[in-house]
Amino acid sequence: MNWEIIGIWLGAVLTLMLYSFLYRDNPFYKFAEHLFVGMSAGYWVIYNIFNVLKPNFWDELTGAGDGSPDYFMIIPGIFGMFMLARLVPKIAGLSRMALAMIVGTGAGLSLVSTLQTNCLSQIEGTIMPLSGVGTMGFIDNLIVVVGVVCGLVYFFFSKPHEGLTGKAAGVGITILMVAFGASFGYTVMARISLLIGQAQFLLFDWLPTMGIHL
Amino acid sequence: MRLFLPLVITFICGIVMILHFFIPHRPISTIGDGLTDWYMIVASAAIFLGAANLVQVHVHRINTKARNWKYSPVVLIGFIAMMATGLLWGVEETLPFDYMFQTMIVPMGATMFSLLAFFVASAAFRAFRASNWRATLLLASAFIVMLGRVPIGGMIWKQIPIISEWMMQVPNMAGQRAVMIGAALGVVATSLRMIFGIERSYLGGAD
Amino acid sequence: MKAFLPALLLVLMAATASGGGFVLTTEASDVPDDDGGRIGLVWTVSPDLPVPDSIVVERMAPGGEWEHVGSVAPIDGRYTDSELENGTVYSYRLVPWLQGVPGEPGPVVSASPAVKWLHSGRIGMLVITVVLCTIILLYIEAGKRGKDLFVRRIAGLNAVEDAVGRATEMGRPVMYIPGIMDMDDIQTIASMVILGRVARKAAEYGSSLLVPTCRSVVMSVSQEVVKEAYLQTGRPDAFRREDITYLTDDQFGYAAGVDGMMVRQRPAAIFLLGTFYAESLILAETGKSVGAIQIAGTAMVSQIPFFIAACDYTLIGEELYAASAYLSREPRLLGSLKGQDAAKLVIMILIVLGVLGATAGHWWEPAGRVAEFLRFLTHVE
Amino acid sequence: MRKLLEMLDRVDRRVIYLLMALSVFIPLALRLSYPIPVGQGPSQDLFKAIDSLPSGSVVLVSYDYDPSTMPELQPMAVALTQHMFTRGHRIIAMALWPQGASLSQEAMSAVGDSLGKAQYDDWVNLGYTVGAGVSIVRMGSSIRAVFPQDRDGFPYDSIPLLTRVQSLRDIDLVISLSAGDPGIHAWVMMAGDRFGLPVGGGCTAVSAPEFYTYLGTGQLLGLLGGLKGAADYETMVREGRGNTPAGLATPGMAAQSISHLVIMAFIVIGNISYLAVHKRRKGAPK
Repeated sequence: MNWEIIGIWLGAVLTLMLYSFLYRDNPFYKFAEHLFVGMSAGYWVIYNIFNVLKPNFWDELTGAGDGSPDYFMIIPGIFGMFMLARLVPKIAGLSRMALAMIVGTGAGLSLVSTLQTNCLSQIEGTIMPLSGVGTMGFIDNLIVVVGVVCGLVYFFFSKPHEGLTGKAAGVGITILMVAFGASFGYTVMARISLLIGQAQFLLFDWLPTMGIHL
Repeated sequence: MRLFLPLVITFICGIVMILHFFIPHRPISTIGDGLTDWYMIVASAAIFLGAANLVQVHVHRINTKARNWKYSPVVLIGFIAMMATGLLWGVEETLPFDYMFQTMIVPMGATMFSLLAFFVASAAFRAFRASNWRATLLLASAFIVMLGRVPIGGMIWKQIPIISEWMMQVPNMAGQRAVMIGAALGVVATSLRMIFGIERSYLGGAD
Repeated sequence: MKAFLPALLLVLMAATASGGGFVLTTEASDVPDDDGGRIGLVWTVSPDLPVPDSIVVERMAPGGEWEHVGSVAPIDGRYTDSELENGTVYSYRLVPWLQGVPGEPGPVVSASPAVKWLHSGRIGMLVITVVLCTIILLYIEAGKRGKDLFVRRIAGLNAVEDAVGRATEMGRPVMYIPGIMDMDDIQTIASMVILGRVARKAAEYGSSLLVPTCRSVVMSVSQEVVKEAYLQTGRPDAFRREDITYLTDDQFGYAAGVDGMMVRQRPAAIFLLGTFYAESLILAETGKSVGAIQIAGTAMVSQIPFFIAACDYTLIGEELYAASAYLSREPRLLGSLKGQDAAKLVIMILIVLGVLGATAGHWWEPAGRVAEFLRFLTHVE
Repeated sequence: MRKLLEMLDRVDRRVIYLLMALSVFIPLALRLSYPIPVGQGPSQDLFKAIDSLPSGSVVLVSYDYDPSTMPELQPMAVALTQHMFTRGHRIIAMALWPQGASLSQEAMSAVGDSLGKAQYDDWVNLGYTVGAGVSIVRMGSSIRAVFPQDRDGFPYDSIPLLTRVQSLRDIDLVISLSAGDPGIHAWVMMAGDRFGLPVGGGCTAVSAPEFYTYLGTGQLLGLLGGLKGAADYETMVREGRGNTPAGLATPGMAAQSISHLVIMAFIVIGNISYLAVHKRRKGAPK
């Protein structure tokens, strides 16, 4: 038995089953779709056990890692159990505790990190001179500065878009449209790349197993 | 009252993480580190919750003979097969778990994603309309970038890749940055509301 | 014999190098802005001598003898010693080893670890954080006290009611997709607020509401939110928990699942509000193909073009957050939105002042200093 | 003519799907290829950054993607690994996405074997961690706390490569190969801005545009955007090294060219037929 060829066929058949959705929704697609959902869930659980739960929780708690049990680990253990309490309707309310911890930690962390990375650093990067940078530099910097400021005006909600505010917001949305266009152009490429990847698999891995070499 | 304790937990965790950024001194540093250790474990419990839910949902579907219930065993079989091979033999290369990952999950995942190429084509034909001058602008800038990213663009006109890169680095960056700053303030405000217990929807039910 | 050669080599190393042995200079210093107990060592090595196998870091024990604290690859050029006593002076030297034989130690250096109460590179940010947070909290407080707060019209939001109404007329369900991220994601939270409003409308009109979720926690929260909405409209009997389902954490498994649901159940109105990635186009395109009115909103810039293309209304970026305030008319949310606007104004002023300063600084130096100061204020380490 | 346009307006989407498929399959099957000119740009910045690190540097590569975006990101992973190994760097791989843990193993062991690099001395695969940004912050004080063992269960302390690597401060460069979130955002925020590490990245073409803001401020020192970025990098790695095997991304670029043209044609035709039909409907009496 050649496991490699079986593997290629497995992959190719599943690929074609999923592509059949393009014709219309059908049992083959549904089969593959459901199989995919189940298998990926299984993968996640296994990796979670082996890569997170065992080393970071169980080994720490029992001291299997470095020999000294860390009894504080009981606390996240309990919170983890709280999280699972959702499965039992009677005590489902306990999961709020676990959720509160996750959300609180996440909120605190993202408040400072987002402010630093996506706000202050961006302001710092936008404070640039319009003089002494040459003609091209002047145009570039001017577009960036005007674009950022007017874009922010567009996202200003306390004032109706009239008069000067409206004009600035208009400039803002224009720059945003150019950015979205660039983003779209870039994205199209991403999507096609993925199809190319699968096409290569079918053409250069699968067809040769049937003796067809392109 | 049922929300009091969760709100206190949110507040403490949030404040600790903020202080952790500014104050490198103990005990903030040790508490912050401890909290991040715990976070990983509680967050991973959520994955189990997800899996348990999945099983629950599909068993329920089979029991009630809900629509399309015949596919639910497929989900369960896929799930159990991955679980069993992983638990029995481990996840190292060339073992059954890895084999199933490479030969089944990889192609299925890639195919699911590559369907996007077709949807993009369809959207290009049906949805991307130059209905006003702004949409036209969106399309024009998309065209330039699309051409600039492939070898054929440079073959048509040498300047296209350069213009395309300029578009990315100047107007695109300005637009992206405006959105980014605005969104960052949204994050700051929402985080604040959560930490101070003003925003409670994530605990289910406003008050 | 085997040990002889390397020993000879090391002797040669010591003899030929003008500045001593393999390690030319060493510097020890406190690791800045940490919780103390750490000393960083950096060194330079002789470019002329053969590279030894490793460099052993030695620290002087209280008794005066050298003890081994770690060994590193010679090329690394730095080492951090940790778990030290703050305020105590520690001395170090580096010894190159070649095939089990030590060479001539580098110079002896000393430093003492210190602890900081405040990270020195983050003071500017601390000031700005406090200012911005105070502004936002003050506005929220003002909102709570019932101050009337204006919010400009947001296109797309007025369509929510029509969309739900249309679904009812057609006898088809409404589908609400809260994105694929978890409950700790801000956009998901904003989405939950909007879900509450949509659920209320659905309850009023009596149309069924499907909420497929990608995260189990989001599922539970959605159930609570929708249940609450049905309770508030006085129709708790119409709430169907099984319509709010968890599909899978996997992005494309989820997209495939939702796609299937769309094709089979043919919703007449679809809301896509939250954090979306590549699945946005699949969802929006399939939604369009089943003829649903689609209202989308996300702060994920890369997905916005697709929503603009395939949906009837799109909330761009921050408009999603604003939507939750606008729809609920909840004073605290409105206040928060006002606070954000004020913060935005501060930022715009910072940028404009900075740019003017930097530009004028070319001719008039004090103006340049204003820009410098603003850059310093917004710079974080 | 108008009839034709109306027909086009109602054309079955499956026809469009078929044309799309042909525009990809045919150039691939015919093995069309165009030379890839590598200009100045974020790809080259990343290449230079890695090239200028002293030999023996420790680079952390985070595999923040899964099979669905492999066609774009796996070629980057392979080309980057080849480049880093030939420059004598050591690689620590990890993953913020569960499935990334298997993909990294595949890339590293294949390239490592062919270049004679040993696991645990020259590279190590730490595997997956949950918690994303929170975990990265923890790694800032201790990597061991997040990964007490590697993917295959070897204790952290027993791995030679990791003996001197305690926290992120001991890493010389971070590269995140990112298909979304968590990914480059988290690394720039936590590792880059918070701990001052240089961060580079490779991402799907979808997310590339927003990272230009980080490139503009220097928060990101280089970026490979999509298949084009991967092909650029492969070209640069191959330059001057004739014996390096052909990359995975380069052959796809011809198909990419053709299908881009087809998509543009779709947009143009779609708009013409829409305008024609739309105008007529507008004029028609109700």
